[in-house]
Amino acid sequence: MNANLLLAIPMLPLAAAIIAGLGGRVLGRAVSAGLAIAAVAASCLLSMQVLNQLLHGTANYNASVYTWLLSDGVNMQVGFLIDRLSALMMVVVTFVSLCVHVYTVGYMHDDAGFQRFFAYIALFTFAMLMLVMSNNFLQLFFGWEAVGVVSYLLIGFWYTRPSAIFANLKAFLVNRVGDFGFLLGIAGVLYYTGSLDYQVAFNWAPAIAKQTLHVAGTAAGWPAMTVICICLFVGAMGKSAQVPLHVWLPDSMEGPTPISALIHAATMVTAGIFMVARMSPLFEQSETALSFVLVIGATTALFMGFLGIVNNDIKRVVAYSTLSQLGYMTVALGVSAYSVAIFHLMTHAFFKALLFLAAGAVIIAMHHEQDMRKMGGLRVRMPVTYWTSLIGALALIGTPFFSGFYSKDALIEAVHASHRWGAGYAYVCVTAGVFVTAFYTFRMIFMTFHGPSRLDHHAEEHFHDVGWDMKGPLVALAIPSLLIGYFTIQPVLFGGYFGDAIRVLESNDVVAEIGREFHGAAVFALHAVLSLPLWLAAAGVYCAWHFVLRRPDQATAIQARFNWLYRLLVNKYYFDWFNENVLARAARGLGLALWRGGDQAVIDGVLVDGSAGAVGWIAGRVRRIQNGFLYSYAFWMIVSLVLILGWFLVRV
Amino acid sequence: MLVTVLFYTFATILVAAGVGVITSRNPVHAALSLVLCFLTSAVLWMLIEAEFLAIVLVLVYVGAVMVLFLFVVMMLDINVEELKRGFTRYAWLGWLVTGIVIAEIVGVIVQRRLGLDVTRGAAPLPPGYSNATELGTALFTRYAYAVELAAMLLLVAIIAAISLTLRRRRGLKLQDISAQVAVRAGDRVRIVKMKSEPRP
Amino acid sequence: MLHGFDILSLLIWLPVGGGVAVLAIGDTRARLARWVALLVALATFVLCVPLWLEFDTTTAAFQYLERLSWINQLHADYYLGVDGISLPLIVLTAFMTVPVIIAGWSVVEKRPAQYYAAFLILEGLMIGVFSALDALLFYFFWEAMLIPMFLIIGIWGGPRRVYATLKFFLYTFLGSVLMLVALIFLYLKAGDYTIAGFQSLPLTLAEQRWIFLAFLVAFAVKVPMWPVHTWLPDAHVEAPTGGSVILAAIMLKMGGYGLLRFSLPITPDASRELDWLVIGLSLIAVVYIGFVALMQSDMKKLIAYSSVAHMGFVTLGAFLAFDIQGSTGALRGAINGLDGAMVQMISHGLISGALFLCIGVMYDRLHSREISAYGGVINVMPKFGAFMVLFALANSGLPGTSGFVGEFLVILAAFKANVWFAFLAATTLILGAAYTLWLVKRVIFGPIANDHVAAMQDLNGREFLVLAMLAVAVLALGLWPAPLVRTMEATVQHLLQQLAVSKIPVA
Amino acid sequence: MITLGHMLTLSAVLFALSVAGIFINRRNVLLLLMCIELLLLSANFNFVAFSRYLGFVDGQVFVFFILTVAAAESAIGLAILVVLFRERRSINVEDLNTLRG
Repeated sequence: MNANLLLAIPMLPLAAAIIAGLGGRVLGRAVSAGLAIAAVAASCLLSMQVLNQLLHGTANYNASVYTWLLSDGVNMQVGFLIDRLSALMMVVVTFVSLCVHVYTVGYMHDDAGFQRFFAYIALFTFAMLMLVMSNNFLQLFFGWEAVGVVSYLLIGFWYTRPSAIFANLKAFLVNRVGDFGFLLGIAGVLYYTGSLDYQVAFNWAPAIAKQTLHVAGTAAGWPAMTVICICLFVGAMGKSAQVPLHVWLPDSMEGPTPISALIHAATMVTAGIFMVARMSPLFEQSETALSFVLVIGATTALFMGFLGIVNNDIKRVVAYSTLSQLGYMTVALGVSAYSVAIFHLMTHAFFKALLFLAAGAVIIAMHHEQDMRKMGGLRVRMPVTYWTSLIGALALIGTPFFSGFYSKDALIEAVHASHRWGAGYAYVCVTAGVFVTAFYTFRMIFMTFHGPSRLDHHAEEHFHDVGWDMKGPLVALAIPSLLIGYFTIQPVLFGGYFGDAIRVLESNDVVAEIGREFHGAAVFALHAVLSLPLWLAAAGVYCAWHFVLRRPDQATAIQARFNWLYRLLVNKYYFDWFNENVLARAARGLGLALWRGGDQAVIDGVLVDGSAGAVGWIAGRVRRIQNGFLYSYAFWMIVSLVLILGWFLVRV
Repeated sequence: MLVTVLFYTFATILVAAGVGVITSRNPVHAALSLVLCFLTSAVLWMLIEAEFLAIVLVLVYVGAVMVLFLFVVMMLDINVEELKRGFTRYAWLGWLVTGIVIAEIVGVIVQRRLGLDVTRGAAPLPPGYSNATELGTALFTRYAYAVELAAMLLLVAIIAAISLTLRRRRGLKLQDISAQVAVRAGDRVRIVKMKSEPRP
Repeated sequence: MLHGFDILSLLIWLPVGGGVAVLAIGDTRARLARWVALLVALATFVLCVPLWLEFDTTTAAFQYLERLSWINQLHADYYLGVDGISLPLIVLTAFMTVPVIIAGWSVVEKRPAQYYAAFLILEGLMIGVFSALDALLFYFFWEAMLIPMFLIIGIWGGPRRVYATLKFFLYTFLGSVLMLVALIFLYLKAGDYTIAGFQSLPLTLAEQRWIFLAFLVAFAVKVPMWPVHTWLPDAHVEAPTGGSVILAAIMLKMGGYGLLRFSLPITPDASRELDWLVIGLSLIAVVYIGFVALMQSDMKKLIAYSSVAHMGFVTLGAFLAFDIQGSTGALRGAINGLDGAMVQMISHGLISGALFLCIGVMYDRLHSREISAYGGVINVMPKFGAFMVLFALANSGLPGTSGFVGEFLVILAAFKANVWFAFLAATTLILGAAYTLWLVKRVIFGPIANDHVAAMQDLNGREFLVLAMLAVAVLALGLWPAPLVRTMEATVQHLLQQLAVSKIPVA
Repeated sequence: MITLGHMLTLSAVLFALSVAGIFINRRNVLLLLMCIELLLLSANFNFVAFSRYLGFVDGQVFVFFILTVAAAESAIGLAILVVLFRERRSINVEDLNTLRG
């Protein structure tokens, strides 16, 4: 593997971003767009070539580009570790990014900040690649934060919209809460291994597992590896939007749809999953950390799914579906089935990006209308979009032979096979989740594409189906959503594809267990026909059909009867309310109190101006003694004489 | 034995005069009781054989300073009634503090054996000792310089007193000798050359 | 000595002389005064280039030494020298003065010549502080430096400038008087005023404790550390743009430099015993001030408070050595902390200087520092908006910018010392991002707030040059900090050796 | 025979009296000057007593100087008094408090 070529992969998008960003106005729209697409296409091809080389036996590549900083023997550098895991991620990232780039030409056609947008998504691709390809924690953290910043810039792309700039600040801060934990994790790794490099950390992993971290507060120290892993996972929770830190993802829909597809479905949100998979040697050493991951993942998977049911904004439904699917991947990580998580990540990237782009096409067609209640009957008007989003939906709910099925069913099998603490709870969540996913997915499909056309007057006249520059990527994404699962399940999951990139302890190796009963993709699909998840999925579709098309009135009836549940779901379990009213207000209150009370009242009032005032006051008092009368001076002289003599008498 | 009796009588007269100075209404009475103080203290000094100083005290103080006081009292027509307003409201505090001061000083003297035996009498003087000669030699040998300074001080005091109180009544024509001496012919006589006037 | 001439004396007295020259030129010929001032500032910076290149990074000894007898009776010499800690700060001083002069170009109408003269003299005195190796000379420059800044805030400041400048002057002066007492005590024990002599002077623990506290008060006021920081927001709000930049960029570093040059080496045992005090105050500064900064309505105050929080990292990084020795058994781990502290000083200088320049740009157009007066500035000033967002992200510690390097190293070191230190220090990630980006959201993003904002023009050539210069510096230091850290390596090692050895005289 | 104790006690009494005279008298400045004279007299007493009992004549020399000072002081005091009287037509202590803090 040629070092320069590898360096070119991230550098090309970066160069395109800089050129388009700075010289955008000069170069004009076509040139800067073309430049960005060419750059991303080139790096996509290079990534595929790298993957190909890896598949044909060339050794992994692990070398440093340059030394960032040398302090106390810790050699912090920028370097690349290319193995099957990062190669796979590179291909997924660049391919989806390419589709989004092409799609954006159509989507942002009449937007003033056209070049700026291309600069941002190219910059994002660069940041994501740096994150994926890094061989040490420093560059991982660099990519991690850079991705957060670009998502901040992109969510707030239409910066004149107050809701957008609120959403991007919220996204960045929640990500920063995650990064707070992540940084502590990295500091922990440095503390124990003395270096930030992956290989050193992985080799030291068993040694660290034995040590305990003596935390000042508590007498009994916490197991070191658990602390590090949970800290790292907190970073993943922030980036991959797991339960407490998920609040920013639905709001990030304020950004243009292409970025929702690229960032908030396929690439950035999966960074957390990739990181945990990459850190598998560390996570394997700590049972408690994995159980923590498992429980968080399961909770996210199920409860975020519920929210998808009650939401009427097409993009937000897909966003909740992403949250739920991320929960699934985290569950896979939790049961040490890292390869299944990555496999699901890959398949999910394709069909979720497809669903987002399809939603984007619908929104453009309906002239920026996102409310599903004002849609309906688009099946006839937008056939290509309909069929591609149908494929995406079927893949999402896990119908056999579709890519989603292979990864999701393998995942469910893995959870079933695992007997880690919390695996039971996870299994329940995951299976129930299948029904919920099917229900909201097809509720969306039916509301937008089937049934009577509820388009309002304005949307009716402006309705125009989108051009092929947007439909092309849809088709391009539909193909892998359909086929990739079938062809890649055997090598990726059970063919030892990941090799040393992911290390799993034999006792936890759930994937090997389910691998024993696996006899080929087709048999796996047929075998699943009579398995529980499939029936749940079918039931979900039937319910969606029933409540949306056949008896919508019943839906409103149920909603009325279970109103408290409905309100709970609409308010997203009051997470948002809690963050804004409790946390944010407490922070502002504390700030005000500390500022008014602390700085101004105490330090300034008492110590600084106070002491100045006191001097003035004392001077006033003393002045009164000097009243000009001779006798009073004499009096004071005598009194002092008496005192001195008295003191002299006493002192002996 | 006689000496002790004399000491006590004059001491009591002295203290009484002192109190008199403070409490007397009329400034003249105050001045006169002060004179009495000086006289009695002169006598006391005589008792402990500091006779030259006693005489000087009487001559200088009583002679000059008290006369000056009386002179000033007479000159300024101080309305006596206004002065008789009596003591301030805090008179009691004043006496109290005086009492404390006396007690403390006496305490110091009595209690504090400062390495000085206060109870023994003075050493007898050698025969032919003359306080005056002793004082004279000391003054004009060891303290000559100090005496000159004292003289200068007095000179300054005189000039100051005069310049402070000298008033020149307006319209008083005084003879300025130096100006008169410094006159030149030119100041007084002006020679003017004129042509004789033509005969009408 | 460098190529035969005293470069350090030149670096000190060239700006001071230039300042006097500009003063002589006077306000009538303002144009000439401006160009001469810029020339002198550029010359000083150019002189720093050979200073940096010729610097030998392998030894910890002082370089470019100069020694002349100054006051013989007091054994005080005009003794200059530079090492790994002071060199970057000198270069930063020279580097920051150039944009300040350019920024004040057409903005300052009132007595421009004296404005530039004050800055040049200030620059010379500050370089003097960093290069003085004689304690009395250090103290001379330390006090002299206050005067120009006092004038700058006092004359060209805002409405409440007299209160602010008096508070600034008295606060710093009170602190440094205690330092003088300590210096004299040390002089009496050591016989002369050389700092190296003080550093090797054996002192009992009681003496060290008193000296440490005296130094701490003087430097805590300058850093500023938590309880004595209230002068900074007032000084910044009232100071003119240039004054704010220099105050934030260089003068706050005096405190940090003093801690590294005086407190740690001269009183190692007292530092070991009282390090919990400094660490506690620094952590309070980071968290407490983080929240306070959140609530500011005046932009300059907000950045001033953010400076206090960032400088909290410097003092934290400097004093982790003993705790790290406690937990890892070796002082070596503290190198991260010290490197982090030094880089944080340099990067904070660049970033907060740039932020104040940005606020100055906006103030020149709208004459208001209130956040509520602005909104949607990026719509009318896209180029400026881009710079402001970059510097705001740098201020909240974005990797790839210099803001991240210092905080990253200090947090790594803090974790070695004690997990809770790292935990509290890392909250700056959230708080820093919160208040900075909330400021950016209210000022830069959003719809155009009012027609005043609509009337704002974008950056002119001069302002663009200044901000571009600082942006390049911030990104360069962020992407490749290795050269800066390499210059400090030897000196930091030497400092740690000094800390390892106890100076208590064995009776 | 007269011991040093007697003399010192006497001078102490005189001292206390004069000082009391100074601050309890509200009437006129003249009395003030007289009290100062009394004060100096008590000081002289001490000098003479100590000089006599310790046998050094220097004490008495010093009394000389005190006398000169006292004379000069009272002369100027009275001169000021006269000028003051011309100005204020009264020498009542209550009125003389213009030099106030």
